[in-house]
Amino acid sequence: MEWASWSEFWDMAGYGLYVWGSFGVTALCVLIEVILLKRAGTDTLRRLKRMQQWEEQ
Amino acid sequence: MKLYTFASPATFYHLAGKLIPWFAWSAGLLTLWGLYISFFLAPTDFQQSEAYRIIFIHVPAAWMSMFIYLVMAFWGAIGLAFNTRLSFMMARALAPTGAMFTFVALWTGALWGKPMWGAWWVWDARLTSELILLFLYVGIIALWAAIDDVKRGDRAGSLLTLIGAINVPIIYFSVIWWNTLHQGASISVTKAPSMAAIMLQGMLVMAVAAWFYTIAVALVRVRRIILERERHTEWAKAILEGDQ
Amino acid sequence: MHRFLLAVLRRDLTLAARRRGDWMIAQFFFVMVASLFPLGVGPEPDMLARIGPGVLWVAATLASLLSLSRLFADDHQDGSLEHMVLSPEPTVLLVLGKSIAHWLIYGIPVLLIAPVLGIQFNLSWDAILVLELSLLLGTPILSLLGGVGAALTLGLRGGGVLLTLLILPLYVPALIFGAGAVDGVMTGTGAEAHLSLLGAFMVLSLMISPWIAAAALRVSLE
Amino acid sequence: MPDALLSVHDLACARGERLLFKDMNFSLAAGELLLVQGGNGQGKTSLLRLLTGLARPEAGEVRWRGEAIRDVNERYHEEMCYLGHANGVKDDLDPLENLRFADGLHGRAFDAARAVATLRRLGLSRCLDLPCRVLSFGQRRRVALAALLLAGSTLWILDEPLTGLDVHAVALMEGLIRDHLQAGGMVVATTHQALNLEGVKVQRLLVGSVAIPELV
Repeated sequence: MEWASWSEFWDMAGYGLYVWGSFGVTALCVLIEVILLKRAGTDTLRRLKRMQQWEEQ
Repeated sequence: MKLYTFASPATFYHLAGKLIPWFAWSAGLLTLWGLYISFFLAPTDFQQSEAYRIIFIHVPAAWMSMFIYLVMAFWGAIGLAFNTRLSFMMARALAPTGAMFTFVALWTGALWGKPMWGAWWVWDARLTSELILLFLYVGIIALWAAIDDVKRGDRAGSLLTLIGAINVPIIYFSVIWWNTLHQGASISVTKAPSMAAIMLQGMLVMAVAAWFYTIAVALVRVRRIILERERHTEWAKAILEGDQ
Repeated sequence: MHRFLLAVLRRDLTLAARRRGDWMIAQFFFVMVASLFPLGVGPEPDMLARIGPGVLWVAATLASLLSLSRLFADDHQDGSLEHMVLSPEPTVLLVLGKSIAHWLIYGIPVLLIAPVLGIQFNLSWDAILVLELSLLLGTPILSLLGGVGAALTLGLRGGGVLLTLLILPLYVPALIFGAGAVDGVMTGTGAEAHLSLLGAFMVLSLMISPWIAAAALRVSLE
Repeated sequence: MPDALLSVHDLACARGERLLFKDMNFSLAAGELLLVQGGNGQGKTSLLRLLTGLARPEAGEVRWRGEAIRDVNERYHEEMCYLGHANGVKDDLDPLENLRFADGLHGRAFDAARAVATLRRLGLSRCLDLPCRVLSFGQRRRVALAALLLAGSTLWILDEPLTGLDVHAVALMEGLIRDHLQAGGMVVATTHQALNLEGVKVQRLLVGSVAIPELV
């Protein structure tokens, strides 16, 4: 194990901002993509259903 | 069963639905393993201290950004040559994730550059190529967005991807050339002082995780595109009606 | 085959001669962009000579994009593009002919204006000579690759801006080798390597881009 | 049918997501006229563009002399001439120059005397040296028709050839079509107007579901 304590882990020998900035933003990007994908999926489904109802009339 | 039955959108829609959870879970587990290697197994670097841990996402993200572009070009070429609708859909489904990884590679590159040589941005060959790759992704996505006609959009986007793919190695080479001329001894972001085996292992695990994630996300997206384009067919109508 | 190429060339040049104002705009744009830089960064001769090659090359690429958006658009609007595509000759030759015509209308004047701007930027005669050589090899690349962009964005809303977005990244090698050649001669490292790479890139563009542009044109006309 | 030069096999065409028509079959022999009819947006123009080879069909194929047109593209285009909604006439050139470039692009030697005679026949003798910009729409349409005549193609594909033409010009056009058919040519045309074509073998094709009253 490299780390003596949690605070040392978060500090990353003074490079915490850079390391966690990188990993954090990457996680954020992935999260945003997944959320957008979910939202787009339900939106598309709703839109297609609506169009289908309209066309069947 | 012949291979091309998978190329039928209806079959592929269901197949993709079954595959997505597998890829998504594998991506999640591999990410956890990769993170464990990155933070707990890989030792502190004697030169770069802890800051070097950024490579565990920077390098896989850079690999993925280029790899996804090549895969897009591959699907585009297949679509243009054999007129297979599904390949165009795959190309479209991959682009946003490719652009996302390109952005991540740039962002992490900047965050690594700051502590290493005191500047957020250096015109390093790799960072510059990544920037141009991001421009290419943005251009392709913008072209797709501008063309309303699906068939025209598919083909136009694929042609642009192809000429970009021919150009990317030339751009990369020219930027390296330019960089060595202007900065003498080149500083390279990915030049790790001594690449321990465990570091390489960490990067590979993260790269495979990113790859599986890309497949999962692209499959979700391609399912949506298939449903949108096939909504007049019987099987798509059945799905839309059944899934209330 | 070459008769068709000549016919396309003659046609486009005649049309350009009838509308001189249109292609002069690109040249004035070239001069203006280049002239704005000293106003932005200051008049020190040494610095101007330092940034001159890059500025002139960037201005040349932007000016090419300004004129490229019309490469197929006018003919598309009045229907003559369809007639030309439906001619018995391959579309590749049509695209090649139109790209060459574009280079003659846009590239040659740039070659003529560039030395004057080079003097404004305090470039030495050697540097100006290499600048001319690099533009001679490089501007055809801009016309050829730009033809792909013009074909892809044909008839789209905001096609001109989109064309810029699509094609500028592809211009990067031409920009690097072209401006680098002039830099090379100024810093004494020589320009030969840059110029040969630029030439190689031009040959590659000549071999590949007309095919892709022809395919793109057919897609856009569907 | 051995003498059918142009034939269409199981053709399907889609615009966007909408299927305009499918399973279309017909053939056209020398000396025949095909009138394509149908309401707006039913796919008349789309069909003509499929026949020229500009658009690619969703399914099926168009054949010329028994071969798929995408395989014999260049040979087919030598024998086919298309006149669409747009005239393909350059506004900056005068009628004669327009014809000269049209000939040059199609690899034909330019015969100035014949071009002048054709333009005169179409009633353009007074504007031979004027840029087409100053001509009226109908006059520009006639320039396009002159190009069609000079091309000497076997197959004419005409999209609304009568739009913008006055009564005299319509009569002239009818005469031209009749002459062309009698000389063994073929015509595929769409039109909203009635055509007087006595003694001509006419096939009619209804595209889409909206029937329109008899025009001929």
